[in-house]
Amino acid sequence: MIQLFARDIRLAVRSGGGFGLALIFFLIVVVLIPLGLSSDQSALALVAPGVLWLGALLACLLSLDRIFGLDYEDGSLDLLATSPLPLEAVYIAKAAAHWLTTGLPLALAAPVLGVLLNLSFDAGKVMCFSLLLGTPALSLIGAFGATLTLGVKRGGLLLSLLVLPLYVPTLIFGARAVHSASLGQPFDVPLIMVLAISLGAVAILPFASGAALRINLR
Amino acid sequence: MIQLFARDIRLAVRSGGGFGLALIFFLIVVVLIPLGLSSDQSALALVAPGVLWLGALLACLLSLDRIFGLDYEDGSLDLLATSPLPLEAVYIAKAAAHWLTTGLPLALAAPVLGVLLNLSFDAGKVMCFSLLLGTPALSLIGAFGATLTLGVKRGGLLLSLLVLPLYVPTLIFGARAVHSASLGQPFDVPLIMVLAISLGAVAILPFASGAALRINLR
Amino acid sequence: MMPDLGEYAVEVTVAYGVSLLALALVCFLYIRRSRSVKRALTDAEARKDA
Amino acid sequence: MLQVSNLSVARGGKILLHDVSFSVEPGQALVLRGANGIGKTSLLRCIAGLQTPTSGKILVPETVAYAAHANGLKGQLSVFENLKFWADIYGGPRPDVALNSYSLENFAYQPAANLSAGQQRRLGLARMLVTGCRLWVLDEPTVSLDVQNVALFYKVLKAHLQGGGAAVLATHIDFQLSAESLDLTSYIASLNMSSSAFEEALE
Amino acid sequence: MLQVSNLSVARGGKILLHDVSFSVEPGQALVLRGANGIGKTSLLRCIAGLQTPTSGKILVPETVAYAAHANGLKGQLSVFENLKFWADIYGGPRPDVALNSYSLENFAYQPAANLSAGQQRRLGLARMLVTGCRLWVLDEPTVSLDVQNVALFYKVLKAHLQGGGAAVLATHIDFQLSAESLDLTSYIASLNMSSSAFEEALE
Amino acid sequence: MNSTSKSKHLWNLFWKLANPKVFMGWSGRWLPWLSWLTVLLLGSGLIWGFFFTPDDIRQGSTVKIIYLHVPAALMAINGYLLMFIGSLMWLIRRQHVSVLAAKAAAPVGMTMTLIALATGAIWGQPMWGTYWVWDPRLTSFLIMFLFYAGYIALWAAIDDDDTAADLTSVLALVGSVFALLSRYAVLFWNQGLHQGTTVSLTDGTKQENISNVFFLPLLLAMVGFGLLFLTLLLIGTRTELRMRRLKVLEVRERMQ
Ligand code: HEM
Ligand SMILES: Nc1ncnc2c1ncn2[C@@H]1O[C@H](COP(=O)(O)OP(=O)(O)OP(=O)(O)O)[C@@H](O)[C@H]1O
Ligand SMILES: Nc1ncnc2c1ncn2[C@@H]1O[C@H](COP(=O)(O)OP(=O)(O)OP(=O)(O)O)[C@@H](O)[C@H]1O
Ligand SMILES: [Mg+2]
Ligand SMILES: [Mg+2]
Repeated sequence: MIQLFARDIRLAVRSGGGFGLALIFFLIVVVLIPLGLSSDQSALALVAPGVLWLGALLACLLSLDRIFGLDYEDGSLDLLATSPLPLEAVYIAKAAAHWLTTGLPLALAAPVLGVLLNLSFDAGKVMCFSLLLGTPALSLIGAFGATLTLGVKRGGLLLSLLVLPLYVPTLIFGARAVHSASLGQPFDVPLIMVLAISLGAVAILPFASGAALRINLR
Repeated sequence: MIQLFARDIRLAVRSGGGFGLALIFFLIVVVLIPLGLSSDQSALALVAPGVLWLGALLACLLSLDRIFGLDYEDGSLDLLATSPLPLEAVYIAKAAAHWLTTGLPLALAAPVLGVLLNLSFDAGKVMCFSLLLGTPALSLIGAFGATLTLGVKRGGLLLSLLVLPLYVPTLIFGARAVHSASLGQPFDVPLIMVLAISLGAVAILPFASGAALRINLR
Repeated sequence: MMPDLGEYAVEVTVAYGVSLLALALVCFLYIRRSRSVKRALTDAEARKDA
Repeated sequence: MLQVSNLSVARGGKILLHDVSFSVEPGQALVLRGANGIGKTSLLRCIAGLQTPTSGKILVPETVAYAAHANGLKGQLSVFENLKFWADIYGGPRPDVALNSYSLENFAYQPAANLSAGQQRRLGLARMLVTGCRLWVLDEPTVSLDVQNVALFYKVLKAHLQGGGAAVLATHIDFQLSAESLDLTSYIASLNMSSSAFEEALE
Repeated sequence: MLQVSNLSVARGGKILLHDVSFSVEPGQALVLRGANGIGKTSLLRCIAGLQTPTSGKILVPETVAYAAHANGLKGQLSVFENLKFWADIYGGPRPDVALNSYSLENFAYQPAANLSAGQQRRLGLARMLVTGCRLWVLDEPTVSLDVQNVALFYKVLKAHLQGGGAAVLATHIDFQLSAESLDLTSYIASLNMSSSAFEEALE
Repeated sequence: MNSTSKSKHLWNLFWKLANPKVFMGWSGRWLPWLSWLTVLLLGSGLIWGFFFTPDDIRQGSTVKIIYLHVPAALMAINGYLLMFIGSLMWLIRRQHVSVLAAKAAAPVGMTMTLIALATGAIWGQPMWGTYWVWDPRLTSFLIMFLFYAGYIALWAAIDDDDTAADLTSVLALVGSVFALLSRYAVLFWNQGLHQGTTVSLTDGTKQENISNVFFLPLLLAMVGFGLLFLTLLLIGTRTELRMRRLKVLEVRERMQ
């Protein structure tokens, strides 16, 4: 499992899809959204938490189909399935590698990007914290969606369609936590909910994904 | 060329990535944005033009790597390159198929989705019009980006990174046209700019893409 | 015949129109597909038995 | 080591092979033969545990090493890294011996994407050696190999058998190793067998 | 029909083959031979126009039909649709003859993804027939084919040659058709040849 | 027959229907009756509602929209529930009829969702002054629409029938968990404008704040929508079953 995790990280780094890419995409989205908006500055701080969370979510989305797709196409997923590693462990290793290469860098970069959107430093800290708690759920849910659409070649759009509705609760609670923090209100309840979703995802999704993988390889 | 266009459309429909998918993705983004924002309704109309354009852009983005990636991987791009069809024609056929399956449905659906974001019906019409003029540019630029990242397996993130900056002018003018319309101001200049970008893309990008394809296949 | 719908006549009729249209459409699609599949199946069974 | 009894194999809802039985003892290799599309790959996938047979039983060791039509290589990883990864996953021996057996030493630090078709195939076969598994399941192992490398493959396979291993393989070429062969033609399922009672029930 | 003179072929910045010359006349087939990794695929790609040789000249008809290691099929399209597409692109004959020659009629309306490895290969070869091209460039055409289908391939190839066509092919198997063969071993480039003047200039 | 043995009888019938042959026979027998009953009840409910009910004091004639809006909303939720149950039964007992029923239910459910959304939006303009507000109930309906769309799209995207059945079922299960979660998240996110629940179906009697003149046609319309749903469900499931059989025959034909 550790080896698979290490291999996936190495592959991500080698093919230039490592830590930087998601970050830069995140940056671009964060820059583009105000451009698309009217030039009203006061509205910016108001929309900042949502925009940052949405940016993180979309950056996550774009790399989801790599998680299993590559291995499925070149046949190594078949080989992994015949190896002593259970498919649940494969799922966890891959979701963890995905999180490390996208979720974590995003969470660490968010406070800095928050500054671009007039977010206060304190709210930025909460942003970082909420992303740290929430991005594991994003990776886990996303990897689950990826197991469902394995057989669909380059089903990026279908994958997003399946995954985005599942992202709704995480997004709502995460953005709400930051929003409350930026207004100086208590933000512990939404933050705990985000954590709960992540924990719930860790508890349930490996089994669902293992089953889906097995079905797809059949 | 017509055959290639027809084949691509047929493939898109067969693999369930036909006309509906981009549309629903578009809908999801439109739903997610208010969810991510605070529950403040008044900010919504303000951000609507930008959000709709951004949603269209992302829906486009997510299907870009299918344009050439699938053909590259299964070897049919090699075969197309040895066929009598020039690679420029391949590019045009594929970009056109992409536009028909994503850009066009998005443009037609935008006024309806605008309602969800408190956009007036008149502004919705301009939205539709600006997308009709702008999405060809999105497909052409995106397909060009796809030729550049051919060799990168599932390089969705890298592709978006290359393409997003190129999308910025279209996005700005498109969103500006709708924004002006929603304020009752004249919107012909930005609309003409969008059209100009599309025409420019048709004129220049086939050659650039043909060259990029040739380099990648070498 | 038509009841007096007052100032909201448009809304109410549009609501009924849209809904009945949607229902009719889904019924039509289900019945049409049912018919075509049924016919294809009887043909196939006949060919098999022949 | 491997015991297959009364196996029925289906693919895409259609039964292909019916009532196949055979067994392979340590030190033995079994060559599966049959025309294209007869169901060799499907049968091997059943043995590898990637597919469930519609009926019958398969007795296999807990882990088997399976080499499919595709090699399952990572182009961005070097030849050595590819092998090392599988060695780690299976807890098998280090890759050096495997590299040497297929004379891939010179390519050890090249990315696998830069190999030619035959070299990639050799790497795919070398993977078998690092799994440490005793039962090998090989689907057309010699595809794209030149004469010398086919000989190399025979040598490796012989050593594996002599060490108490066993192998099932599907191939279309003349197999020049003393091995039993099983022609699947006699097991072709008749057309009106359907894989699910459900589909029959509607008549 | 095909004339290759003093060709040097490089791959990944390394010259593989040096000073290769041969020619193929209508009615002839040429079999390229050589160990794995010698550069057969690279040479064929040069002939097909997918790669530029580092030096030397190639004279070919305007369009050639190329069959690579990969078949280039669309799994979601039916066998017939796959062939029809290529027929349209090349303006070649209708797919029926091609289907019959490789006895694929029964699969005509199945999605290509549902074919076995050998069946897919046959479809890849049938594509040659719908291109209407006179020069065929084939990279290991018989991979995964069983004996009968190899015979089918010979038959098709013979008919093509008798009709005034020509073919260049790379293969590792014993080729049972009367055809000239060219062993590439004698053309292996020595190591200190570099593929670009730029790299030379740095010494 | 006393009530326990009657319910036992129904229970047995329910499980027997999982056999495709029994299902085809049973549904074929009841379908004509069901269709006519649907036309009758739905027609009379809607006609009653549209032509023969008084206007509300505050809402004017727009109250007539309720006869479409509420039944459609109800059926949208029931459709989702049915999809969930069908998927679950397939995963546990691998009965094709149940998963095919789930497959057939989805497009109807999605249409119902769409009708609820459309009538609600049209109603919103006169009542709230806007077609759309991000009210929790409205939002969760929109999200439910997305779940339907995802489920249908996944069915469409996978070629092999049994694989598609398995994967869509897994999606339906996991999706339901997240749908519930979304509902709570949305409630947390925003307090809304929408009407609270006033019609309770559990006891089937009228509640205080809705009067008889509105309630009876509404009840009729709700039953009508339910029957329509059932009719389409049966038609759809029968089609899917026949489709499976047809595919087998076609494969066989090609092989000969
Ligand atoms: C697009 C917007 C709307 C959606 C998605 C929607 C959704 C729903 C749903 C799901 C129900 C069933 C709830 C239940 O049975 O507990 C319902 C009931 C109802 N809705 Fe809406 N609604 C929308 C707009 C409106 C508007 C604008 C009005 C009128 C002002 C309205 C009035 C009602 C009423 C009166 C009920 C019946 C409540 C009851 O008695 O149970 N809705 N709606
Ligand atoms: N993308 C690449 N980058 C660098 N080197 C490569 C690349 N592809 C192939 N090579 C090298 O070029 C050489 C020739 O490869 P080529 O595919 O032409 O061989 P081949 O004769 O077709 O072999 P085979 O019989 O195995 O198919 C090989 O030694 C290989 O290592
Ligand atoms: N995904 C699929 N769906 C439906 N049918 C399939 C699928 N894959 C293969 N088949 C069919 O199953 C049969 C057996 O395929 P299989 O790959 O097992 O054959 P094989 O004996 O390995 O042939 P080959 O020698 O060509 O590799 C073939 O007739 C093929 O048409
Ligand atoms: Mg096979
Ligand atoms: Mg080669």
